[in-house]
Amino acid sequence: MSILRLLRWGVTRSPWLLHFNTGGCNGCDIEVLAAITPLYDPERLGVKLTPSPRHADILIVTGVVTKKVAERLKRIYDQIPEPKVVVAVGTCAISGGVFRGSYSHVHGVDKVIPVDVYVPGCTPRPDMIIKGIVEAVRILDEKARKIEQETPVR
Amino acid sequence: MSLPKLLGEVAKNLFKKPATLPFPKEEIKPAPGYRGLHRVDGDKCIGCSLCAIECPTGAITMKMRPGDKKKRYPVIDYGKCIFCYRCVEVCPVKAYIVSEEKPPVIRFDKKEAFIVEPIFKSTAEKPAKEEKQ
Amino acid sequence: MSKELKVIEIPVGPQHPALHEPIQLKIWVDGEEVVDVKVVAGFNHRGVEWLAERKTWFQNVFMCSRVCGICNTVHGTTCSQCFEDLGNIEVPPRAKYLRVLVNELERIHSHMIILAIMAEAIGFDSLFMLMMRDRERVMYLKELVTGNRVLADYVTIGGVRRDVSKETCDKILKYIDFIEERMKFYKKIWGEDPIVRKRLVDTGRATASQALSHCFVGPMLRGSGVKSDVRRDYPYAAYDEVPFNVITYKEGDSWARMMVRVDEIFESINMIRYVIEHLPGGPILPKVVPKKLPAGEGFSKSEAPRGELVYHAISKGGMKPYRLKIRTPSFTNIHNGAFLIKGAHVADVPAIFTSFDPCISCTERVKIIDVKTGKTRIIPFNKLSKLKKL
Amino acid sequence: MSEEKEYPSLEEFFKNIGLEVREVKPRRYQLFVDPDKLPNVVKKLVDAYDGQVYLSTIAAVDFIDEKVFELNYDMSVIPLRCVLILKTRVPRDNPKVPSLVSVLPGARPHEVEVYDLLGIEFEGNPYLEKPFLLPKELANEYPLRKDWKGPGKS
Repeated sequence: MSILRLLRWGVTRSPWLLHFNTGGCNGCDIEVLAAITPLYDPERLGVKLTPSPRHADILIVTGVVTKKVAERLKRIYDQIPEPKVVVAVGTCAISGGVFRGSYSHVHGVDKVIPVDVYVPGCTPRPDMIIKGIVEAVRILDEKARKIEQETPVR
Repeated sequence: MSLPKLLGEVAKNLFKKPATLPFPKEEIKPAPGYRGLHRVDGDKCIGCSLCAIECPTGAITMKMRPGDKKKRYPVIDYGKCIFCYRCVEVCPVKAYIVSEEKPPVIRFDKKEAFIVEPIFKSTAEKPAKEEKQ
Repeated sequence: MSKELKVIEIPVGPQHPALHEPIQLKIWVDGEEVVDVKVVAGFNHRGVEWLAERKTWFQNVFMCSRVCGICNTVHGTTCSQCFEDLGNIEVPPRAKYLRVLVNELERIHSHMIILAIMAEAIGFDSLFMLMMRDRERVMYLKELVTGNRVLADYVTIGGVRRDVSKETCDKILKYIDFIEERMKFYKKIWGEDPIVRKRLVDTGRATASQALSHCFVGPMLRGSGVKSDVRRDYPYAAYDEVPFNVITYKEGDSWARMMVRVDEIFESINMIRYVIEHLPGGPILPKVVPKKLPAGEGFSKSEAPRGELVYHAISKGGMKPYRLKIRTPSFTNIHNGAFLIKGAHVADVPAIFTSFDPCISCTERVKIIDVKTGKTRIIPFNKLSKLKKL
Repeated sequence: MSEEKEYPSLEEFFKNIGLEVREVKPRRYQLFVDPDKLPNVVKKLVDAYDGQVYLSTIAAVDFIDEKVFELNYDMSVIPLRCVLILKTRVPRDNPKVPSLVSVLPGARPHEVEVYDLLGIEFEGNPYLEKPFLLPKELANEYPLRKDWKGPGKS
């Protein structure tokens, strides 16, 4: 149990992000990029970007989720260890946005994987993306607590 | 080998004020004229549906006004809206109220917050809270 | 072990925010050398051309702006110009100048972001951070003029959607001075710093004839010494009245391509100054913009930050286009430029690839990732550059 | 490169090879070419202007009423600073065009894209593949043909 508590402490103090572009216009991607640069600098809050899904706690998804990418998105989601939180950034990731009705995408991230936080806007500003991450950390904490409670004490 | 050119700049930056904005403590103000959340003034709206037709994403749906079977009013879905302000531009009676408010972050259990009804100043006309999608 | 592994296949798939590119490069390596390369596309295919046939002219301008988020104003401008060409709509002179203003602001921000990403790809992180910090000023200016940081939606059929005030102009001039001063410093780094030069000089060289026969566009063509710029060759908006130089470098390697971008920022800064000084008065939109356009053919091209952008519309009259063809600069640059990677070292692949200024959402209006089993390794794009060079 | 060299105007060039070009808008020329003659014309064009000609795009249109595909080859001639649109038409039931890859290697991705989305075959292009851009589900379909039924309910 104490290990799980340590996990929760670590995970909520320093969540690592994985950013995944599923077919958006790159607008949200450069805003996520801007959000990690000196002006906003979430690293002072412990938020760090990681290139590997196995190290990540929070998955940031941007873009419309094209059919070709959907299976990869599912696979990446499965590779992230529990507890995990998904943040859908931008209108495209929420509902398909301006590309709604097209033949080649699935209209939103939540059609493929469960989403916990939505950051609307086209494109959302970097500070709102950081706010979304803060909200995600809260959900991460809740999820970690749930795991802690459900695991029997030995 | 010559010295890396950036070294001096990096050293200088050590003694400068931090470039980082004190973000979570202070809100960052967008530049004036930022296209933020927009609402419909329900009293001004004449229910012409022009905004719903012109919307590039189909984020605006026209709902029947309860009580008045002929009049409609627009409901904006911020989950689909791309904040292009085309609706604000085409509205013949300027019924849209624009703001510089940033679209808020929405949790998975509060998805109904995406759908925003018009503002009705005269409360008599205010439609009773009906089914949310 | 080395005898067993003759040629290994490495899918280079990006999964890093600093590398916002969703393309998969399949490279086959022999030891350290790349023997073959294949660009796997389609991960970002959103079916924009199909959707365009189902949306009205005005809706199309908004959708086309979202083909690419980084060069969205250029997409909006070209799309509007294409429809104006089709409907013979006259654009007021003030709107033409304002289009130049916003397009050049966008070029500065786009070139700065690719310079920053290139710095990151070659492992020069402090330059990346510093350039991103200064880029925020340009983003602020863009927000001030257009109303949004990234997706401007500034241009519409017939003109532009917002006017600029006197105060805005003063602020632009003030910030532009700051950017120019900083860029002079960065130019020194890009031109002289040993770290940059060692990684970029002599990698991915394309001669002028290669660049032409492979249909490169934009900075890739100019980096090989071919003087071609749509702004000069086929002027649109107010570019025939605004003076500027076409930057060319003869070397044709990754470094030359980056230097073209550095120098173009200075040209853009001068153009913005000229535009603000000579901004004509008058309306920003014509009195009547028709909602229906006649049957016919519209063609427009423009110089996006990444090269030549082409829109070709075919109309049969009415509210919607019959066919809208979009050709984005990255599409030719990436698919045709892949041959430059052959023969390079694995560690140079990101440096060469980033020098194309790849913008995948532009490319196919589609996207990518990586996978594989067996002999294949998956290496994040940014890690690749950190592999030790022999 | 050779800024000083004088090049013939497009009217002169096409007169020499027995074709007539029309200036539809300032600096924009247009003409119809038979599909069989296309590689030859492009080759002559490339030679006449020292290779300073590039292919901007191939805009293929499905004119279903006339039962033809129209291909617009948008070429840019750098020394003359103008655009040349070569139009060609192929019957809808047997869409085959000779490829330009041997003349201009840069035509490759454009031809592959047209083949993928409209199903026009380019004879002599060894790189044709399907699906190139489309998701696997649509591997045998051609979305940009006007008789395509559409994505159905997604």
